[in-house]
Amino acid sequence: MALVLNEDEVMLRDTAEGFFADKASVKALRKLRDERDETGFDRALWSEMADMGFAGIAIGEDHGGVDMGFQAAGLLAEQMGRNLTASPFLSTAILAATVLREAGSDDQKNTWLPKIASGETVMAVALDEGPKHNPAGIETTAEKSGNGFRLNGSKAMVVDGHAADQLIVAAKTDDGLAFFLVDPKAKGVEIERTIMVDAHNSARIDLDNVEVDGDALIGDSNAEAALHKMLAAGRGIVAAELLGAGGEAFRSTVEYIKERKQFGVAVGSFQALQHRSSHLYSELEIARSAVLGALTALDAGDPKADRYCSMAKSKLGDVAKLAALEGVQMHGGVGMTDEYDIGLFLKRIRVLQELLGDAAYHQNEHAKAHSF
Amino acid sequence: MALVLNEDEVMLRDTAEGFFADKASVKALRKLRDERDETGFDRALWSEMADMGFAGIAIGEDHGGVDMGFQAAGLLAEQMGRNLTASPFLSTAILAATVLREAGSDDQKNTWLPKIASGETVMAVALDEGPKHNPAGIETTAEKSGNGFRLNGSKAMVVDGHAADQLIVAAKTDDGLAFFLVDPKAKGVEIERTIMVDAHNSARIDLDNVEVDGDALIGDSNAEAALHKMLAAGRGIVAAELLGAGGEAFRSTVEYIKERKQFGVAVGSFQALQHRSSHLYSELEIARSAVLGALTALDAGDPKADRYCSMAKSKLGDVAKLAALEGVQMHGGVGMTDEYDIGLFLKRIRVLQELLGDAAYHQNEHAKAHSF
Amino acid sequence: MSKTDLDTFRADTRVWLEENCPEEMRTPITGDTDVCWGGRNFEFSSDAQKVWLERMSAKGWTVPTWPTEYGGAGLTRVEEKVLLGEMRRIGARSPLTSFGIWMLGPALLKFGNDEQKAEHLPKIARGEIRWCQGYSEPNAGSDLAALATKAEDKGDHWIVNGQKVWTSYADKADWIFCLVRTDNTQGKHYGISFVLFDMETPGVEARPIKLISGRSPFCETFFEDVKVLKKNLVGEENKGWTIAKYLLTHEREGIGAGNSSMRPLHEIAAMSLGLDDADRLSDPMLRAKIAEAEIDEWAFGLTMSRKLAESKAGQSMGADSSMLKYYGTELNKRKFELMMDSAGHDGLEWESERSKDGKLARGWLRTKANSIEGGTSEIQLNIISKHILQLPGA
Amino acid sequence: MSKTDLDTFRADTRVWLEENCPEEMRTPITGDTDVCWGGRNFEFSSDAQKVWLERMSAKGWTVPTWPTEYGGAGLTRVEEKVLLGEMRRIGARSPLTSFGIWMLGPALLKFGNDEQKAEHLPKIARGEIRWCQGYSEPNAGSDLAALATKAEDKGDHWIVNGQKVWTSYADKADWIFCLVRTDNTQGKHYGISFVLFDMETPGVEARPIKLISGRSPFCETFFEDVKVLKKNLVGEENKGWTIAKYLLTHEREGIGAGNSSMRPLHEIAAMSLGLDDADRLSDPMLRAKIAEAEIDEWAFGLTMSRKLAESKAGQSMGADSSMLKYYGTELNKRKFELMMDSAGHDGLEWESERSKDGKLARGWLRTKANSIEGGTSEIQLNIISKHILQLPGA
Repeated sequence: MALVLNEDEVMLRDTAEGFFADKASVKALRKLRDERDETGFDRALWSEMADMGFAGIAIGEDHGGVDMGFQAAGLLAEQMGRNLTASPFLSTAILAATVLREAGSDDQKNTWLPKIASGETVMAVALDEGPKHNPAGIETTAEKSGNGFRLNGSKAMVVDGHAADQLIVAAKTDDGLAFFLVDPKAKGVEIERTIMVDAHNSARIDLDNVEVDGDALIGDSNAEAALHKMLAAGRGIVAAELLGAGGEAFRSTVEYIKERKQFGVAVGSFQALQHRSSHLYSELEIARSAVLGALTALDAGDPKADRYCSMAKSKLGDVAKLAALEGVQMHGGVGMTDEYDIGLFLKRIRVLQELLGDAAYHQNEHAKAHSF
Repeated sequence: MALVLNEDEVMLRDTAEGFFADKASVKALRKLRDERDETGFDRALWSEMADMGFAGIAIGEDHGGVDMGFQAAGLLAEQMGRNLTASPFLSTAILAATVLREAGSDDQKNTWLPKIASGETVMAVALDEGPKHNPAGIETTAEKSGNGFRLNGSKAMVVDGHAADQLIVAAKTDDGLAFFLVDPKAKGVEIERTIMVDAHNSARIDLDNVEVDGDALIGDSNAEAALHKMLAAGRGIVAAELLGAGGEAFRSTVEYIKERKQFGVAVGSFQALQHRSSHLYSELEIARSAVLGALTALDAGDPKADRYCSMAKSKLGDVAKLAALEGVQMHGGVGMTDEYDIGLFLKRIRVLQELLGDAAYHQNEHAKAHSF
Repeated sequence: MSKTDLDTFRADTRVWLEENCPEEMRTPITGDTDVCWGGRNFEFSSDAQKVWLERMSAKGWTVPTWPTEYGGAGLTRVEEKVLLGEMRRIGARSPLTSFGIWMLGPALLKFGNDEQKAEHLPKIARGEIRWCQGYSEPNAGSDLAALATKAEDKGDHWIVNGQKVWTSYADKADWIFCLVRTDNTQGKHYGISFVLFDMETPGVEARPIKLISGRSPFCETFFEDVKVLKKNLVGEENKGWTIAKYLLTHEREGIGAGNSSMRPLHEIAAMSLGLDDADRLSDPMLRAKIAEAEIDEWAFGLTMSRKLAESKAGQSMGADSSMLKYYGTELNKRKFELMMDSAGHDGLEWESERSKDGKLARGWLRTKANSIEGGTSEIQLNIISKHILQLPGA
Repeated sequence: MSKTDLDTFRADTRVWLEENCPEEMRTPITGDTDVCWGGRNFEFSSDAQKVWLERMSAKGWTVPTWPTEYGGAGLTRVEEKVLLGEMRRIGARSPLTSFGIWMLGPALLKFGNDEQKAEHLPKIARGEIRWCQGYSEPNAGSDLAALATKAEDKGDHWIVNGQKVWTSYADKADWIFCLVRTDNTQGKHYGISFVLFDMETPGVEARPIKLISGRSPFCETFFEDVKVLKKNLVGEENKGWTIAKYLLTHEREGIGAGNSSMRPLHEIAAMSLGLDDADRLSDPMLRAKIAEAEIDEWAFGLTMSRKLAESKAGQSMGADSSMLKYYGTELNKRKFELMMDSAGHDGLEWESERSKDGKLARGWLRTKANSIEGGTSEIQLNIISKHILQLPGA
């Protein structure tokens, strides 16, 4: 397994590091938030990301992508995590692209994948419905209706749902779970943008007898395999983003306690904080391995990649949370102010923790997978 | 609720403190262990304890006891915990006495309670069967047979089982769970003393078609109420013993790190150890309240006393374990030697943790009791 | 007071409360606006809130144990407990919440002179003057005694210059009790004085700080040539640290007590997540953590009672207030983390009506300050190490 | 080596192992007696064990990467990996385990002179001489450089006096590599020398220490006027601290790796506790903790591989060996706590046949030393704070 980055990957990481720090930093997120930006991310930036190949990172070259794989995508996500970058990378370049790539018909791939890779089309995948991630509990239905289907149900936590040009909706058919392309402007689709604690995009979507054509069905009326691939990729990438956000919360906290003085000395010279910092450093190193291990397995087609991505999501949920909590506590009073960035990391990590299953969810999945 | 000791209780505690430190200290346990004492405790000491009123602490005055209640019994157990005292206090004065007092017929009470209070009879209650505490899963059966019953089953973790003059066996009857007085020398009773990690008594008991008279049945053939009272009392008292053992592990560790020097200074001057010690101090204070709260509720006949004793056992299992683990780690290398006492506390606490349900068991019970 | 007298007191109290507590004041508090803080500019959210304050302060029951001459009712602790119990019985809200009652009052009763007590205590009791606390400074947070706000001696008054931070509700307060440095020639604990002044004094400015919760309960407060009369010195000049320590201990106890009146965690979780076929919370991992936290909450509650009972029984609480503050705030943070886990996606909304404008999320963020304000958790652990465990060099 | 060459090597290795590894040496190790430690007085537990050692050492495969002149096979790291992989494939036991291979060998290869290498390395490779390590002293535990065992210069030799503790298997070892103080006039890190001597030298005495596990793998070792020839000095006089540090780093990596070959925790738990109606471990709380620990184990295993790969790729591991040691030992302790939880009453037996004389309990107790030996967890955290995070005053 390639747990050490190769030259291409190092180069990509370095490029991404400069790019996001420069163009999509925490400051950019603050601006979007404070100006109550309608889209919730910068579309011009997304075009630029597409030009850099980021939007097509997980799309084949025959469809206009650069096909560098999920390990590479994770490197981008990590940098986005460090900068709290708002972009439709997860929703569009990872989740939607994976569903289409895995389950789409040739026509669908030819139509949509190039548009994703070019940054032209933003997509959102509507999966979860209740307060917690639960892909096994989807109740939205797709009934046959003429040549097409009629969709009914309510979706929650749809990342970029209000900003998407095209929706992908997961719904139950008679044959199993399937994905449908849905025009957000179609009759019966009601989209409510939900302003979230982390100032990143999310929406609730109601589907009230929404009629779609037969070719809105992505591939087959049982897309379990594509669902699992999408979940694995999504979890691995969110884990990578958590690694970035947790790592940056930690880095900035260590920097802060080296400077901040109390009782005449740097707070970072207190051994109790040193030990907690060193423990957290260790956890973050372990967490980094989990992300690398999961994403390389995914790229290698390892049959256990699903499991590893789930485990990585679990580990990263816990570790990034610890980094956020310790970060806020070690910042002391100023950590409570909106002026300092650490609070934004606390908030973003809380959302990423929840997204596609929290640590507890994935621990439970681990146990179930091992029959205990 | 009486969370502060009254004068009688303070006096009892002070008496017990001197008594156990003097007569039944860790040194005494070492002697029993190293000499491979057959009984596993000092019968003469038990007589003395009876003379002090300890054996009859939970027995009514009309049966020769001093009837001071479980709060008082907890004060004794705490001191025994501090000294790792080996005695049949739990098995006989708490578990057996409670079963008899709660469920026994007048005859049975008149026969046995005075013998317990006087220290004449040592009893053991055979309850659990599998590797974990599970009073709901008892499979030992008591079938009607002539005027009496026929017992079949296997018991594990019977405290003082090999040293008891009389056994009390929990078994299923057609009407529910019941307790039976069984002569350890009866035909079909096979007792194996199990030498335990903590050098305290335990045994496995096999019952192979053991015939007992009708009057061996303690009270009724459904003794659920007595079972619950016994479990509550046992858990509360074991929690108190854990408080003593954990508290002493902590006290001696703090003493050690004040003296032990590394890098030219006392180890206890390192802030990281100070914070961990202070955290543990806080946990032990919280734990003390749990024990006090549970045992006073039991004495007051509070209908939630069962719950509180279960919660206290949970809390004390976790806290005493933390005290043991931190104690061993802070002792460093010498903590690994048999010469130092901290290892004995680690071992004893591990056994007490398991006895009558570990923290996880009682957390689960808490959840079940609150329908979640 | 004999048991019979107490029974009479209980019966009388019950009748009085039934007759005088408005119905609206018997419903649970749903937000900040339901809390009556009093003060010159306070806007009552309802007539009932106003009436309730007037009736209770007329009885002396906003500060039941204070002497009657200072607006209290001179109740014993036992009677106070009966009163609070009877209020709880009917779900009566607290008529008045304030730093005056909670902090300044006890300090004045202990350290103030007769004139100061007569002037300030009754107004606190009646909710006429709202107080804030001027303690922390940008470079004196956990190390409070490093404070630098300077008071220059001008004969019958001082001229105060400097800056405070984390002054709770300074923008809404009428007066401030404030630590200033009147001598800097000796060790940092000497030379601090405890003074009182009106927030409308020229040169005082309070600027709210925007927090991660989006709210602004705290201010940065600036003093520029603020004139403070010497009659407003509490206790001795240069020895204000004694009063500060006394109040910090008070504050710690209060913060540790936290949100005790909320719905049990497991109910919140069950409502959000539902139960599985075995009637267990459908998230088995969360279930374990909630059970653990609830047991800790129970034991912590008992510990609060026990320490209170011990201190009534004449045993000084001393550094154990640090233990309560440490444990209580950390537990409260844990509890809110579990509530956020339980609420899942729903708990992450920030501005929707559905989420009452992010009530849970903002509450969650608010708890992060618990273990920082009033002395960080680390400071509490230092105090335990030093004063209770007596570890070397602590 | 090209891929084809490597394939050939793999094929040859597979054939050789099939032909030469005795059947008995392909079964899992069940206890201490199955481990071949070698040495003058070692008693082989079976003929197969002896034959296996002879065959492997003749190939140079007890120390595959060492040069052939010193008893190794001169394999590359990649070839070694192939060899170990092929051994794992058939479940072949390690032919020889020793501190000589693990610790002294690498130190001699790096710091020893030609004569020392020629004398000692082949005997280590063949399992002829068993080594022990003389590092810690009663007053030099975590603060190893405070060691006081004194070596007095007598021209061509030293006279050594002092005491070591925690010398693993000193009572069974033939030779010792030992830190002694040859100069105490300067800082504590200077003046330490790394010397070798025979445990049968007059004046050496090793007394086993009885542990809480009931076992005695460690000794107190006393030196009274022990004569040590100067040709047995490794590296430079007074500069042994460099070698000591090098070896500590080695040791840390080894201890962190721990018990990787054991049965998964959840299987142990399921065997002991059974599953409920929903096919979940019947203890739901324990289930949560086991899942968490297993995920951590997986991620820790990856981290070991990653750090190894990074160091092969030329990135120095540096202080990260402290991170691995810290995390690995703490994780291993957690794992054994969970095994004890799983085993319940059964795991508490100490002397019964049923429990294989308390195998689990003794193993559990043994793990408590993991985070103490080779530098405590606290020391590792200090190292991370200082060398990686570069926190002030660390």
